[in-house]
Amino acid sequence: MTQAQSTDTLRQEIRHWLADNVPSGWREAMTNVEQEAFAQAQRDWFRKLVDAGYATPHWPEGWHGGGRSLAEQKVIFEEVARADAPRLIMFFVSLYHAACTLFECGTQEQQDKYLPGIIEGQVWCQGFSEPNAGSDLASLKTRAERKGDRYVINGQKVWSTMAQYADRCLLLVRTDKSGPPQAGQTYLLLDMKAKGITVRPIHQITGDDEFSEVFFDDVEVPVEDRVGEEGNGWAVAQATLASERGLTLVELGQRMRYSLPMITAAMREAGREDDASLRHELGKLSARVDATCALADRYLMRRISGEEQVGDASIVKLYFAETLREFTRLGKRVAGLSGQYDRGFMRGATQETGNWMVDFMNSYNWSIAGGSNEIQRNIIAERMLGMPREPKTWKLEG
Amino acid sequence: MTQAQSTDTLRQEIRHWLADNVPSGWREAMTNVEQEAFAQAQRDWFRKLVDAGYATPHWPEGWHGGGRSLAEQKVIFEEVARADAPRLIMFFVSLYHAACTLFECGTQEQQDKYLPGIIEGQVWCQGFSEPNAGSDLASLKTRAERKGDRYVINGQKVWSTMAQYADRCLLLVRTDKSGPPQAGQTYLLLDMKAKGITVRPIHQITGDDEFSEVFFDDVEVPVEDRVGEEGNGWAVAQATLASERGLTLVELGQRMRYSLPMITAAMREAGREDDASLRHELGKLSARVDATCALADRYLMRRISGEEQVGDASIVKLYFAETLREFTRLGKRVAGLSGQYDRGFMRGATQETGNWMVDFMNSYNWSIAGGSNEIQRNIIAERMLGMPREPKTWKLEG
Amino acid sequence: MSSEINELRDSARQVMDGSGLAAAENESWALLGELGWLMVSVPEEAGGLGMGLEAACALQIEMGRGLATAPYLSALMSIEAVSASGAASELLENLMAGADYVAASLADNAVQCSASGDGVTLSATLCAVPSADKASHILVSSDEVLALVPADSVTLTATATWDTTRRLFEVELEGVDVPASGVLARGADAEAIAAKLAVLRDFSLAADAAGGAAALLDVTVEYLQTRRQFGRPLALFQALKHRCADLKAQVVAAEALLLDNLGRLGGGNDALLAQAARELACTVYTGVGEESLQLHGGIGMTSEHVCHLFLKRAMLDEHLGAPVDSYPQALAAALLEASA
Amino acid sequence: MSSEINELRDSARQVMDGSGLAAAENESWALLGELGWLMVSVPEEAGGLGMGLEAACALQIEMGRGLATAPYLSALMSIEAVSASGAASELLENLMAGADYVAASLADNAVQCSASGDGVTLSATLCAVPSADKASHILVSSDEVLALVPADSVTLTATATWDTTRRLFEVELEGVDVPASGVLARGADAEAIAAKLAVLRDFSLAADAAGGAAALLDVTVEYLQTRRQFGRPLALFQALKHRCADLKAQVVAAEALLLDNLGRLGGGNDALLAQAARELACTVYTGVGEESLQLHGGIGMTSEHVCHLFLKRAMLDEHLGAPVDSYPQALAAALLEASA
Repeated sequence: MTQAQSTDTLRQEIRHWLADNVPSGWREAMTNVEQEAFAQAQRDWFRKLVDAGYATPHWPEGWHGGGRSLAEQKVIFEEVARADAPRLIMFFVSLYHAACTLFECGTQEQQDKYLPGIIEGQVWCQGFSEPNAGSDLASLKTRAERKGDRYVINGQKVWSTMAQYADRCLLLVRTDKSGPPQAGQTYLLLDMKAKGITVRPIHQITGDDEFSEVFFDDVEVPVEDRVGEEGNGWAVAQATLASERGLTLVELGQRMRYSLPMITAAMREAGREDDASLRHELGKLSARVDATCALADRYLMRRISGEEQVGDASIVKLYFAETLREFTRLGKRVAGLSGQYDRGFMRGATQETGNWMVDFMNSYNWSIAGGSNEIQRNIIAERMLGMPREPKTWKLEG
Repeated sequence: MTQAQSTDTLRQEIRHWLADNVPSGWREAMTNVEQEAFAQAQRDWFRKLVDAGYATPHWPEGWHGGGRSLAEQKVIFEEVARADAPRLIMFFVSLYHAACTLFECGTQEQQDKYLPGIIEGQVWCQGFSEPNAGSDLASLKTRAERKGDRYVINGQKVWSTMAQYADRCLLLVRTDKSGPPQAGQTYLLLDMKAKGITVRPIHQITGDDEFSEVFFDDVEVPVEDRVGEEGNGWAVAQATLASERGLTLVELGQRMRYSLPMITAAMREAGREDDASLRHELGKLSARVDATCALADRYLMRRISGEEQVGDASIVKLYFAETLREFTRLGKRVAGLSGQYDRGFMRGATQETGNWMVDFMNSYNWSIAGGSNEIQRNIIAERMLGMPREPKTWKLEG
Repeated sequence: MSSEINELRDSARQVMDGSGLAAAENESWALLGELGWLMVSVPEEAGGLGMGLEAACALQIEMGRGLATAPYLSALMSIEAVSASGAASELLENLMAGADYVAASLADNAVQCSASGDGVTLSATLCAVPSADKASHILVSSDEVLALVPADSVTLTATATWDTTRRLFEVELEGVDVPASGVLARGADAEAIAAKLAVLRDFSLAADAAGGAAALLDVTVEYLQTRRQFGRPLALFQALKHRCADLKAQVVAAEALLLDNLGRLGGGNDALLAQAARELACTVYTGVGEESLQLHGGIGMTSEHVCHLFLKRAMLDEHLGAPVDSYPQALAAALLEASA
Repeated sequence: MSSEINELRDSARQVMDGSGLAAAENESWALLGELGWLMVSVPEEAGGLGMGLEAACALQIEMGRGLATAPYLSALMSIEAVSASGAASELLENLMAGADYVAASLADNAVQCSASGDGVTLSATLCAVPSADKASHILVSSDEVLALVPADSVTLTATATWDTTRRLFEVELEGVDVPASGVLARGADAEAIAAKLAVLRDFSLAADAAGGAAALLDVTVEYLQTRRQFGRPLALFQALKHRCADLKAQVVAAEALLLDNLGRLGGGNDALLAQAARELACTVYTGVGEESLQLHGGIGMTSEHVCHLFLKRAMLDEHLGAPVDSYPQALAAALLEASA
C-alpha cells in the first residue's frame, strides 16, 4: 500500500467514525454552561478519541494508537476540522506537550511513570508564561531553590490553560540568575495537588475563564521530576513547544475554511447576498483563507521532508492570525447590530461560533499568545530576511 | 469691516479674477511638452499673479501685495485650488522660502539686495537635501571652507526643484565637523551662475524632471551672502521650512476635494456608477478627504491663534499623504486597464491629472519628500505622545 | 470651537474624571440633570441654554472618553423632538431637568402608522433603545409621525450587548393607540424632525467615538510606557511607536472632521455632514480598539483591564445609527449626484 | 512541487540571472525557443515536454522575478489553443520552437462572429496583445469561436503602458473573413478551450506576480541593509523590519496558494483555483510594489533604480486578465453558490 493509499484509507475510516461519534449539538450544549460541564464533555470526548486510537497518532509505535506518520496525523486533524468536532483543549498539553517532552527528553523512569496516566486521562497544564513577560519567555522569574533532593518553588505563572483541572504541570523555573537570561532555567514536572499551589482563573473579556494564574508558595518538587539537566530547561521547553509540529494550524486553517459559509449565511440573513461590496471583501478573504491552508499544509510537508527553515512557522502563524482577524471582522460587519448582542459564551468553541463579537475577540488568542504577531515579525525580519536584531544595548537620548 | 467680511470680499475678488485669468486648458497645454515650455508658462502665470497682488500676500505691509492676514492668505490658496489654477512651482522657493528667510533672518542689506529681484521674477532653488541622507537633514556633508571674505563650497545637493532655471540657491552647508550634527551648519545665498556649479536633472519614474542634483566644485560665495551667524544655519533653515505655515496643505487638501469628481467620472466611464463596492470605498475616501481639509484648516487656525503644538504639522502632512495615496489608488482601481496606459506626462500638474498611474506615483512626493511618513511618525510618537526617542547609541548583538 | 464650548468641555472632563471612568447609571443620570447638560442645545426661548449641537457634542466627546453610562443621546433626541414640535413646556422642563426620561431608539426602524380617531395606531419593533426600563415614555419617530408612547403600553426586552457601559432594549409596539395629545408631529413636520434627530444622533455617535478613541489611545500609550519587555519599555520599540503615531493622526483627524462639520451646520447638507463625521469617527474608534487590544497583549484580554470596555463600546457605536454600510453609501451617492 | 519542476525552476533562474534583470525582447525570445520553454506544457504525444501548467508557471515565476520582456504568456496561450484544438502539427512545432509567434490577448474581449461560407467573419477590438507587431497571426478566442487571424488583416495600435518591460497592442478586427483552415474550434469546443486559456492566463499572471513580488522584496531588504540614515542601517529600524516581515509573509502566502492550487488542478474547479491564485498574487505584488517604493525613499522615485520597473509591472499585471474586481466577485459567487 502506498503512502497516499494509506492516508486515503485512514481518511475514510476517521470520517465515518467522526460521523458516528461527534457529539451532536455540542456547540449548543456548551453555550452558557459552567466550566465543569465543559470539563466533563472534554473527558467524554477524550475517552472516545483515545479508545478509537485517534488521540495519540503521534506517539511512538507500540503505544496505543501510536506510530502514525506525520501525513496521517495531518489527515486526522483535517477530518476533525471538517467534522467540526470539539477540540481537545483540556488534553492538548498532556497529549502533545507533556508526552512529546517525555519521549524526547524524559528518562525511561519518567516515561513509565507518566505516560500511562496521560492515556488514562490525566490533565496536564503548562507553566511557562509569567505576568509582565508577554512573549519574552527568557525573562522567567519563578525561582526554584535546590534543597537536598527537592526543589522549592516560589513565584507565579499565568495563561495556563484549564489549570484548575490539571493533575500535573510542565513547569519552567529559574535555578540560576547569573549568566544570560536563557541559561539558568530548569524544567520540572509538578504535581498540581502539592502543597502551596493556588490556581486563580482569569476572567477573559469574552466571559470565558479557560486560562488561569498559578501561584507557588514554597512548593516542593522531587529532583527525580526534573526533565533534563539543571540549567537546561530552555532547550527542553523548545522541544515542548515544537511538539505539535504545525498540526494545530493545519486544523485551524481548515476550520476557518469550513466556516466561510457562516459569512454567506449571515449575508443571506441580512438580505445582502447580492451586495457587491460584501462580495468583494468575501472574495478577497476567501483567497486569503485558502492561502492560510496552503501555507499550513506546505509547512507540515516541509517538516515531513526535513526542509523546514527558521521563520517558516512564524509566517504560518502570523498569516493565520491576521486572516482570522479579517474573517471575524467581515462577519461582524455583515451581522450588523445583531452581531453586537451578547448571546452568551460557547465553551471550547474557538472562533467559529457565528457569535461574531466572541469570534472577533477570540481571534486575539492567536495574534497575542504563543508568540505575538510582533514577535513573529521580529523572527521573520531577523532570521529569514537577515535584517539586524534589535540592539542588545541601547541608551536613550538626553 | 470685520475679519470675516474682509475675507469674504477678498474671496469674491480673487474668484472673479481667477475666472478671468487662469490660462484655460493649461493642463492639456502642459502635456508632453519640454520643460522650457513649462518654465515659460510659469513665468507668465507668476507675472499675472504678482501684478494682481496675489503672489505676495504673506509679505510685510509696504511690499507690493503684502500685509495680508494668514486668514486672507488661506482664502487665496483655497480659491487657487478651487479654480484648478496652476501651482507656482518654479517660484515657490523664491516667494516663500527665500523671502521669508530674508524677512526673518536677513540683514537690511540682504533684503534690499534680493527681495526686489524676487518680485521681478528671479527663480530660487533650495539646496538642503543631500544624497543618501533621506530625511536626515542633520547629516549634512556639503562643506564650506572660509577663505578670507569667501566661502569655498564642495559637495552635492539633490531634489532641488527646477534648479536648472534657478538664479540663486538657499544653500545649507557644513562649516564645522566637530560637535553634534545639527551644529556647525551655515546658511548661504548662492549665485547659481557662479563658477563650479553643475546642475543635472533627475529622471523621475513619471517621466518628469522637475528635480535636479546640484554639484559644487570649489564654488565661491562672498561672506556677506551668509544668513545668520556661522554655525547657526540649522536655525535659519527651520525658518525657511516653516515659511509656508501650512498653506500648501490647505491648498492641496482642497485640490484633492475638488478632484473627487474625477473618480465619479471614471466610475461613469466604466459603467460602474452603481457598483456598491466602489461606492463603499468612495464614501470612505470622501470622509477622509474632508478630514484632510479639516485638519489643514484647523492647523492653520491654530497657527493664527498661536496655539500650534509640536507635532501638529506632522499629523497634517502624514494624513494628507496617506489619504492622497488612497485617492489615487481608488482612481487606479476604477480606471482598470485603461488607467495603465501611458498618456504622457503633464508638467506642473501635481496629482490631479486623471492619468491615474501618474497621480499614484506622484503621491509619493508627499509621503517621501519634506520629511517622510516615517519621520512624521517618529515626531508624532516622540514629541506628541511622549514615547522615548530612538536610542542614541546602540550595539548589535553577537 | 468657541471658548464658551471649550470651557464647557473642560468642566465636563473634570466631572467625568471625578466620577471615575464609568460612573453608575443612576448616579450619572442625576448629575446630567443637575449640571444642565440635558438643556445645552435647547433654544433659550424654550428654556434651554441655546448652545446648540456643538455643545451637546462637546459633552458627548467627554462622555465617550469617560465611558459614560447614562442614556444621554437618547434623552437628547427626545428633548429635541419635544422642543422642535413645540409641545407642552412642562414636559420639556421635566425632561431638561432629568426628572422625566423619554427613551429614543438609536437605530433606524420601520414604523407602521394608521389614523385612529384624532390619534394614531402604531406598530413597530424599535431596536437599541437605551435604558428603556427607566423611561416614562418611548419616542416613536418616522417620516410619517412623531409620537410619545407610554412605557406601560409597550413590551420591553433587554438586548444585552457586549458593551456593558450601556443597556439597550428592544421595544415592541403592537397596534398601540396613541391619542392626539401624544402625537408631537405628523407628515412633513414629522419628517423634518426625524431628519434633525438623525443629524443629532449621527453627530453624537461621532462625538462618543472621537472621545473614546482619544481616551483609549492615551491608555494604550501609557501602558506601553510602563510595561517593559526584553529589558526595555515597550514604548521604545519603533514598530509600536509608529502604530501609535498612525492612530494618533487618525484620532486627531476624526475630531477635526467632527468639529469642522459641526461648524458648517445649517448650509442645507446637515445630514451629509453628520454622516461623514459618524463614518470616520466610528471607523477610527474601532480601529483604535482593535490595535489597542493587540498592543496591550495578554493583559488586554482580561476583564481586569479597561481596554476591552472601550473596544466593546467602539464596536457598538459603529453599529448604532443607520446600518453601518449605509454611511459610505450615502456619502458616495451624494458625490455621484453632485457630479451628475 | 516535484523535484523535476524544482530543477526547471533553478535552471530558469540561472538563465534569467545570466541575462540580467531585463534582457532585450529579441534576445530573450530566441532563448525561449532554444531552451524549450515554449513546449513545457504541451503533451508529449503532441511533441511537447508534457510537464503541465505547473512547469509553465515555474518558468513564469522566474520570468516575473527577472522582469522578462518576451511575450511568453501570449505565446503559451496560442500554443495551448493550437495544441488543444488538434490543429496542424507543423504550426505547433514552429510555435514551440519559437520560429513562429501567434499573439494572444491577455484581456477579456467581446468578439462578434458570424458564419461566412465554411469560415467565419470576425469583428473585435482585442486589448493587451503583447508584441503583436512580431506575430504572424493573432489568436481570437471566445465562447463561440477559436481562430487564427493573419496579422496583415488587422490594425495594430501600440498602447504603451507604464510597464516598459512589455509592449502591448490593441488589435482591431473589422469584419475579417477567416477561412475554415483558420478556425481552430467552434461552439462547445471553442468554449472549453477558452476556459482552459483563461486558467492558463490567470495562473501565469499569478506566477509572474509571485516571482516579481519576491524579487522586489529581496531588492528592498538589500537596499535597507545597505543604506544608512541617522548613523545606522535603515534595516535596524523596527518599524521598517516589521513592514518587511509582513510583506514576506504575504509573498510566501501568495506563492503557497499558487503552488497548492496548481496541484489541485483537474478537480472540476480549475477556473476558481486560477482566479484565487491570481487574485491573491496580484494583490500582494501591488502591495509589495507600493511599500517598496516608500521604503526606498527618494531613490525609488528615480528611474535609475530598478524599483519602479517592478512597481509598474505589478500594476499592469493586476489589470491584465479579467477586470480586476471580477476576481473577488467570482470567488464570492462560488462560495455563495456552494452554500445556497
